[in-house]
Amino acid sequence: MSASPLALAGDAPVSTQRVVNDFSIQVATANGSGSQTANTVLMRSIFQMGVPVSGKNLFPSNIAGLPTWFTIRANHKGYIGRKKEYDFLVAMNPETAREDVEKLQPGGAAVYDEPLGLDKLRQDVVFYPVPFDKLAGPVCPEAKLRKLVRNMIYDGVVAHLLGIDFDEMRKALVKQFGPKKQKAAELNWGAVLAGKEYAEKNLPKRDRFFIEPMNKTQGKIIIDGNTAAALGCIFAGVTVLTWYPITPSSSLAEPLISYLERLRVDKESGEATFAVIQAEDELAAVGMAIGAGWAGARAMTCTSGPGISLMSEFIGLAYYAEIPVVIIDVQRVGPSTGLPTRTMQGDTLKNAVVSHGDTLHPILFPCSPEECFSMAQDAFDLAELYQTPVFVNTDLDLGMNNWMADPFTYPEKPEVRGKVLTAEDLNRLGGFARYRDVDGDAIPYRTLPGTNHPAAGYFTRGTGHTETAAYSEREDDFINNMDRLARKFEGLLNHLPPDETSVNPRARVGLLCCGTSRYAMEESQDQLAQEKGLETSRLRVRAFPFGPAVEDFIDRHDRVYVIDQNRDGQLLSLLKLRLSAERVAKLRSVRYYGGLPLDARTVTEAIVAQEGI
Amino acid sequence: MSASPLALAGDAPVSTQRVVNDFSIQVATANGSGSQTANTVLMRSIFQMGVPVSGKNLFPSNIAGLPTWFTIRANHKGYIGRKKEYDFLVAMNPETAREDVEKLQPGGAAVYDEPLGLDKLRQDVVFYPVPFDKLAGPVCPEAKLRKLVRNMIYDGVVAHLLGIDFDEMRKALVKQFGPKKQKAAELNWGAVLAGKEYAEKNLPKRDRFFIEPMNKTQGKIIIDGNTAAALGCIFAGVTVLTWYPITPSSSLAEPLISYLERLRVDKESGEATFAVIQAEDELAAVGMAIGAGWAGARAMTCTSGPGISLMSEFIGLAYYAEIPVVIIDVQRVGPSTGLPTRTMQGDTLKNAVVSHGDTLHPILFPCSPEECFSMAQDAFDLAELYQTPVFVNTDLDLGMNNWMADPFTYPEKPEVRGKVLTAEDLNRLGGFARYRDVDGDAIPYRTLPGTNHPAAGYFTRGTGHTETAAYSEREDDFINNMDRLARKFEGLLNHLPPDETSVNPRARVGLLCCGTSRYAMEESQDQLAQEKGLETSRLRVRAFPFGPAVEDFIDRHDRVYVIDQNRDGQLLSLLKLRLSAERVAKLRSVRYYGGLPLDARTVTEAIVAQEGI
Amino acid sequence: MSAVETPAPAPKKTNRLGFEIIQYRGGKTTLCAGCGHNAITERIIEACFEMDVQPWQVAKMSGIGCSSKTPAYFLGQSHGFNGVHGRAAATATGALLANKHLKCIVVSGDGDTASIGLGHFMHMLRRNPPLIYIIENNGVYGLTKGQFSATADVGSRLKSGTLNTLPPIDCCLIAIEMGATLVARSFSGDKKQLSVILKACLAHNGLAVVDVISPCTTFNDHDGSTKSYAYMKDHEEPIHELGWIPSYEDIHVEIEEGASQEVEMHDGSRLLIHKLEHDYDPTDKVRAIKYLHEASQRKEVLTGILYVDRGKQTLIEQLRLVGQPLATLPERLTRPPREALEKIMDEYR
Amino acid sequence: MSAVETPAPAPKKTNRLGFEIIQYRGGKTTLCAGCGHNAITERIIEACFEMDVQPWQVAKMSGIGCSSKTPAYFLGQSHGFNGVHGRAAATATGALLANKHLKCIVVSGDGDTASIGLGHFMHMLRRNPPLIYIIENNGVYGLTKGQFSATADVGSRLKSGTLNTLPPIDCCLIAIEMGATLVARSFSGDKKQLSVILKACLAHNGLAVVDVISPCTTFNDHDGSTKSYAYMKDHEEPIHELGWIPSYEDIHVEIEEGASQEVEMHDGSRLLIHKLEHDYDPTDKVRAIKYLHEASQRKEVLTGILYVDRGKQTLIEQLRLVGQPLATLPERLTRPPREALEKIMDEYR
Ligand SMILES: Cc1ncc(C[n+]2csc(CCOP(=O)(O)OP(=O)(O)O)c2C)c(N)n1
Ligand SMILES: Cc1ncc(C[n+]2csc(CCOP(=O)(O)OP(=O)(O)O)c2C)c(N)n1
Ligand code: SF4
Ligand code: SF4
Ligand SMILES: [Mg+2]
Ligand SMILES: [Mg+2]
Repeated sequence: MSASPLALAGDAPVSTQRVVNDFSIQVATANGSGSQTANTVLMRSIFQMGVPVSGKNLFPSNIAGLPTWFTIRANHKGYIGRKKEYDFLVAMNPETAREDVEKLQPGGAAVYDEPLGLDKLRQDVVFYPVPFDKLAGPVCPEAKLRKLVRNMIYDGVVAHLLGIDFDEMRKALVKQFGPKKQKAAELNWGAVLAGKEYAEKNLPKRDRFFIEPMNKTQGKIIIDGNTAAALGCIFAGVTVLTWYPITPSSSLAEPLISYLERLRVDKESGEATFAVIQAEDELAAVGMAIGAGWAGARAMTCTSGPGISLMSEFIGLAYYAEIPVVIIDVQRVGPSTGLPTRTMQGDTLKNAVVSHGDTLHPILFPCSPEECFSMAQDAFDLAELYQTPVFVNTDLDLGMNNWMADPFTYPEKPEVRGKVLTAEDLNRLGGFARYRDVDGDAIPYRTLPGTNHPAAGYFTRGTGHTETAAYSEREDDFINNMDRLARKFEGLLNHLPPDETSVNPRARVGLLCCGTSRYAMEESQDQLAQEKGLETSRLRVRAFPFGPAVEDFIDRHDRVYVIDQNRDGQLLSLLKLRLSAERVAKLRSVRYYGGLPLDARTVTEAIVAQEGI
Repeated sequence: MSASPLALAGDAPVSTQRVVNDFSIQVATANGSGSQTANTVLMRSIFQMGVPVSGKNLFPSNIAGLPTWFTIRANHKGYIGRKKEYDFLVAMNPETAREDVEKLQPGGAAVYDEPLGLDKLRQDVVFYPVPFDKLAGPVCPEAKLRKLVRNMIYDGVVAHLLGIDFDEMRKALVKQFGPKKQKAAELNWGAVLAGKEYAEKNLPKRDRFFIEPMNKTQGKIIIDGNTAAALGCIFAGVTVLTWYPITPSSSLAEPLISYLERLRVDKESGEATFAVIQAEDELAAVGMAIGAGWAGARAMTCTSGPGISLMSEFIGLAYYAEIPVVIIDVQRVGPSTGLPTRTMQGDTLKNAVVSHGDTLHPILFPCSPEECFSMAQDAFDLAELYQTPVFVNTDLDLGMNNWMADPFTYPEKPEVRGKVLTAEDLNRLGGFARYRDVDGDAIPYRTLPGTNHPAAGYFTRGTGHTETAAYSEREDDFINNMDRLARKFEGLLNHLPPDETSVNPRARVGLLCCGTSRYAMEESQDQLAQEKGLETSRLRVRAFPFGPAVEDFIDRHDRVYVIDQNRDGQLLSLLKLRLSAERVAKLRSVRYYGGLPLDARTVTEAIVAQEGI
Repeated sequence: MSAVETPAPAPKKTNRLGFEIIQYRGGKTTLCAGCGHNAITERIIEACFEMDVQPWQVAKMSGIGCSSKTPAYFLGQSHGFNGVHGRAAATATGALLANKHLKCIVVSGDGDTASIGLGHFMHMLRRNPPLIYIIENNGVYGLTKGQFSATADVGSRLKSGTLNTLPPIDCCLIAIEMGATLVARSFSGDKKQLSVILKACLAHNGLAVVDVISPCTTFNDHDGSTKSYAYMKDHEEPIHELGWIPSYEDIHVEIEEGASQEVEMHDGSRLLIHKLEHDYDPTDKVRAIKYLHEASQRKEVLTGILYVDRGKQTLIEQLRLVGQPLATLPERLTRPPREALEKIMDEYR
Repeated sequence: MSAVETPAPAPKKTNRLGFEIIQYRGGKTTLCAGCGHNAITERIIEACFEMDVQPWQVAKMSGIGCSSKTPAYFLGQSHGFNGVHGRAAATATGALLANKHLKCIVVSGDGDTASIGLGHFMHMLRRNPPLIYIIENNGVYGLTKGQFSATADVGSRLKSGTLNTLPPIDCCLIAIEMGATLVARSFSGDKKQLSVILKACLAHNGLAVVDVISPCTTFNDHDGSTKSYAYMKDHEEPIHELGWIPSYEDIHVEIEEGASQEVEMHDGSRLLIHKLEHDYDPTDKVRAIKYLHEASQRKEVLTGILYVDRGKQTLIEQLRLVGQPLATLPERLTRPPREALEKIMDEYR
């Protein structure tokens, strides 16, 4: 193997220019080997140097032993979507090492576990062998921990090679372990230093990649979407959480429970202002949340696709009987069990219409931790305001990966508790009709069980009913009520978060997406402009039903590409159901459904092909 | 009250012309009063006189005591859809009598239970009081049975007044009771005669309505759609039925079980060629059917909306793991429990996409007993041919009401069992790949468990898999498989029953519907032509995905009215998902969702309003 | 004189809340004449009246079925929730979480509870939510026209002659095993026993399960049925006679040594038990289970209060909920302060 | 000499079908090292090999979970069906309906069976389908990272310290009560006992339920867990020692009066039982139930064959299915003749 990158050989000539703050690091390990900590520390170190960064964890659906990849993308422009290609590899997993090296970009670099002997595989790549086991021994006398500590060694090696600031890395590491585990932190720091030293002595820099300080991350936080949503629920004042474990939504419920215990238990009495039940299944989970919502709690459940399917019947009840409940769907790849540790927007259409008969449900589509935080709050407000199930469709990419974000802002508005009549109201009014449209907004008034007034009681049912909640099989009662429900749904448009639009007045082409497709969409806009001279506008819908911005956006463009992370174009389908045929005629479809976070190149290629440019 | 119809007084002048074989009889009783038999005999008598007839039973969701109506429509032109108006009333139920009389058409007639004293309610109607209790006493010494026999008395009265042939009525009655209950039949016949005699002596004919013999029903049968579907399953060679009771699908499962016991048990050994399990819920019902389909049975379940919701998760598994199963959805009014004894096409869109993630399911839409019979067979063939769940969307109107029909024709083609490899095939081939598209039709081959060959085994899963059914989380494996499933779905177009079209070359306007909307659609065409001079064509889709006839039909017309028996225009929605925007632009919506069978007038009025004519 | 004959209460027009019994009635029943469920409805009305239940504190919960319709026929002033088939355990638990002060009365059927709802029923039992769960058990699905449910006995027959070959689910047995803290069986035709049982349930703080054999006159009251009025007349075996002394009545009762027992309920009322089956002890779980098994092998339908456990924590206690209902907590208690968010943000910086 | 020591079978390379043990293996496990489930997989492989099971007649069914993955790791030549979470009872029953000759082996987890799948599990028990239902019981949801399942004992703790306050579901108790005809409990670490139990299951014609305590090394093998290797070492109480004589071996065994018992299985094999708990009788349902209750109060985990009933009709027998699998009946047996349709049509004319 040659000694200098200038001497790299290969099919394609490889640039030898310095690449600063614009490349991807891929760490290939095995599941359960504890590499998560090392990877987070590495990512955080770059982040703390002010360089925009994103991390994607690609893990298998088992607990230990199968291949796992973590990709860190550093990008000075702030692109934080997935990039298909990676430039810098850390190859720790014998099972995938060969393929991992093969996929490395020409001109890339690979740190690898020396015994794997990968350096003969390619000529156009820089190799850095590291004898991890040998280095781990002295650092970590306890054999049991060595497997974990080994990973910290590559942090030291990589940091040295890329020029990452070791002070920042130490800070990141200390933070990661937290104040209670400082002994473990020191052990691991020893491993980092061992890696650093080994690299200093044995691995002269031969690749092109550098991290240099910037100031683009100041004040920002790093957090995963599920934790962000959990915090949103906390600050929304959630009082009842009923859930059933399922990847990737368990990691929303679990931090939520921790924060509830931390923030919502009276220090002295030990009394809780919340109730959490791990239910026996998803039917019970949503059923309890609906029971709680009916009785006035800010109630929620969180789940993923299979759970939604099981909740279908109950969701229809909540729609028809008008009961508030928040359902956070952290989407994973379906159909069926599908790829439970991969990401997809596979329930976009599904959730909007879930349950038999005529049902329609609002959905919020967060794209970032900030929106996970704010939309969780919106969801509770909307559910109680509209007395209906509200979906928050997030996904595994957003929920389980770490994202840079602005610190969340404390809610300025009070909790919206909707049209609930108290005993005093009833005294004043004399009585009420549960399903009457008093205010012309199709939203009726309700009372909570336990309201201390003889006129408070009413009977909730999933069967046909009159305005006064009496049983009815009459044609007119049924139609009137269904019409009111339809009007109520349209009313949502007044309260849903507005779509995010960026219109380029010169653009004839628009891009439209929801949720996490945002990152690929925005980066693709730049690719289209730079590579093909195609100027584009963009719109990200933030809720269903769609606001007026969508129609306006379509009207301003000749063609609008609807980006879907699913096979059947589910966002496009929803648009078809709601928009005039004239507008639908302008829509084109870009779909990806391989289970990885969407990347810009995929979007760009699809648009280039359809534009014929 | 005046003695002659000519002397009727009222706001509107009432025609006194004889009305022959073109009116509706409404019988108002209470649920559980046993009026079903009397009504069926009345309907059958008219049918046996050669007059086209239809009967609609409007019953409450309880077991006994609530108002129930049975409407018999006699129509010489053969219209057998519901008519809103009725002309001849039999008022037996004190609870509704007043309203029943008020809704009677001007110039109509009412037979009523004398103590109700209804004759002062209207001037423009002929009243016939009958002292039912007094008449019932002598006919039926057993007090317990008197409530039931009472109803037979009105048959005698009505038959006399309308000129129904008493020989035919006797035949109908004997048939109704069957050979084993001839004693009961005689008792009831006594009641008919008592009614006849009373009418002869006390009720001079003063109304305008007459039944006269015709020959339009010769060779026809009268049967309900659920029994017809059950027979379809029998002659499709169903081997496994797993179900959970729910109105209105229980009355499909129950005759199916009777026929299985009658036709599919070996007389000598008592051995059965079928298995039936009444499951503990719908999840188990469909799960067992899927297990059975996987292991090679012709397996089915039947249910209604709430059951489909509960089956959602399992249906997604069957889609993705490619397992044949037939699901008959006898639709009732949703959302939620809705109006469980009313009819709706509320699952048209829902069933097509049910389950989380990207799933798509074929649906057959029968409109008549004949199609219930034939499409049940098609469903089993398609399920095994395409290795996928197949829905048959029938509805309560079709399933639970009695319909005239042509006798069913014996299946001419053998059962289609699909691509199943036997041990001999495997010997020849050496092996197989469960999910490989060998024939270019995207349909893979399967083996059944228990196949006596070492290469037969494979592993079925709801998780990502390769062509050889091995576990895979790979992006390419997942995409390739999903693409194949999408192609397989399109292939269905080659095997689905073709749509029924009737194109009027002069028509600019088309009408499009599915299932039981057919009857109202066809009658409305005549109304539009006769009353407004609007000529129309029609298309009835018989399956989803839609065949090429739909596009062709739309292309031939300026506007196409899509008729939906649901609030959200679910058939229209499905069309929007599948058709080009240009074609969608021509679609208009006609929707009814009051729970009664659709009537022509509703369709006509909606079209007239939209056409502005 | 038997110990269980409590002094006959003077016929009263109003209860201690000043309510007449009519205020405990509901809509007119739409069930069949003679349906056992109607009798149970009457007993619920009486028990609530006599126990001075505040109607506005009651939440009536049910699934789907003839039985599940009955909450519309009692306590018309209370909130009611007739949900989906088999899932009242979930909605009722949820309602209690939102408002722990609710007096939750669940009415369910045997199909609702023991067929489709069995899983939820059992998991509810484990949690011991403080509510009353009544199963109106007729061995069939009344509302769907009389198919066997999972409580139908082996060997019982439908009118059509169809034979049930599957062993029945005994909801009381399961309830005792899985953790309910008051378990009783009764018969809709046994006015006196059912009344006392319902009162005991109302006084109990914990999950009270009552399995009431309630004949379906339309579909399951014929020969060959083991849930008919006639069958129950022959096979009901009360394990004790029950009496009731309300908490506010200060009456001393002579307890006959051995055969009788006085149990103080959570609200201070006293349940008087005069044993008919001498070795039956409703506080001994394992023995109760054994006894029930043996009785069912003898084809006896044991009725009475089969099991009581007054010591176990309720779900509400396990969750350590604050005094005020979660539903109406003010925002200041549910939304942590600004500083809390800032502190958390710092942790993620 | 103890009666249960069967003559050590000569180490054999192939079984009576001529298969080597490798033909009973499956794919490489992807479970954690040390996971109890892997040991169970091994025992299944051995038992099938030694019992001369024809792999092509086997259907392996499962739900979702680490446990439910294991059918991919044994009997690679058999058909397998890894369905949805908690519903293997349904798919397995369905498969048997289609082909009654299948040897159906269900592998499920405690979450799969006792949490989400409890209703289906219990209703399957009532039906007695002839299949083997193995519960790989670790008290947690392994695959979703270690939350408590419904079999977790009161007082057990997660690694995080979280305490379980809900009473556990004892799948064996329920199985005995609801109608399973062979019910056993074992421990993944108890090679010998588990082997004999699995053989007995393979020889049994009816529903055999085996609850195997199977420690989750990653999430539930710490102090405070009651499903850890260490806890099981201390608390396992075998009720008997078991021996096995295959049907084709004609060996006479001395039975020690009172303490030992020989049970002939449906296939003619003989199960030798040497009682350790002297008053335990696995054919007496009520006593077995009582015994289990008492043992669990003593915090003992009873293992062994807890209950056998060789007399009860299986589901297949109840349904009186024809000899040939329904799946492959020729059309002439499934489609009634033309005349049948004509006759029916006449009835509707
Ligand atoms: C999901 C679902 N499946 C089926 C039904 C149909 N259904 C209505 S009531 C009922 C059974 C009721 O039986 P039970 O609970 O015993 O009540 P009963 O009528 O006997 O009092 C069924 C199956 C339904 N409403 N929902
Ligand atoms: C409907 C549904 N809900 C939740 C899940 C998530 N899930 C996967 S495995 C599992 C629990 C498995 O626990 P157990 O059956 O005890 O198996 P173990 O992993 O412990 O062997 C859960 C909840 C799912 N796959 N499907
Ligand atoms: S059908 Fe049976 S359960 Fe239903 S109301 Fe009538 S008698 Fe009661
Ligand atoms: S997580 Fe637990 S149950 Fe799952 S494979 Fe690992 S040790 Fe076994
Ligand atoms: Mg019942
Ligand atoms: Mg487990």
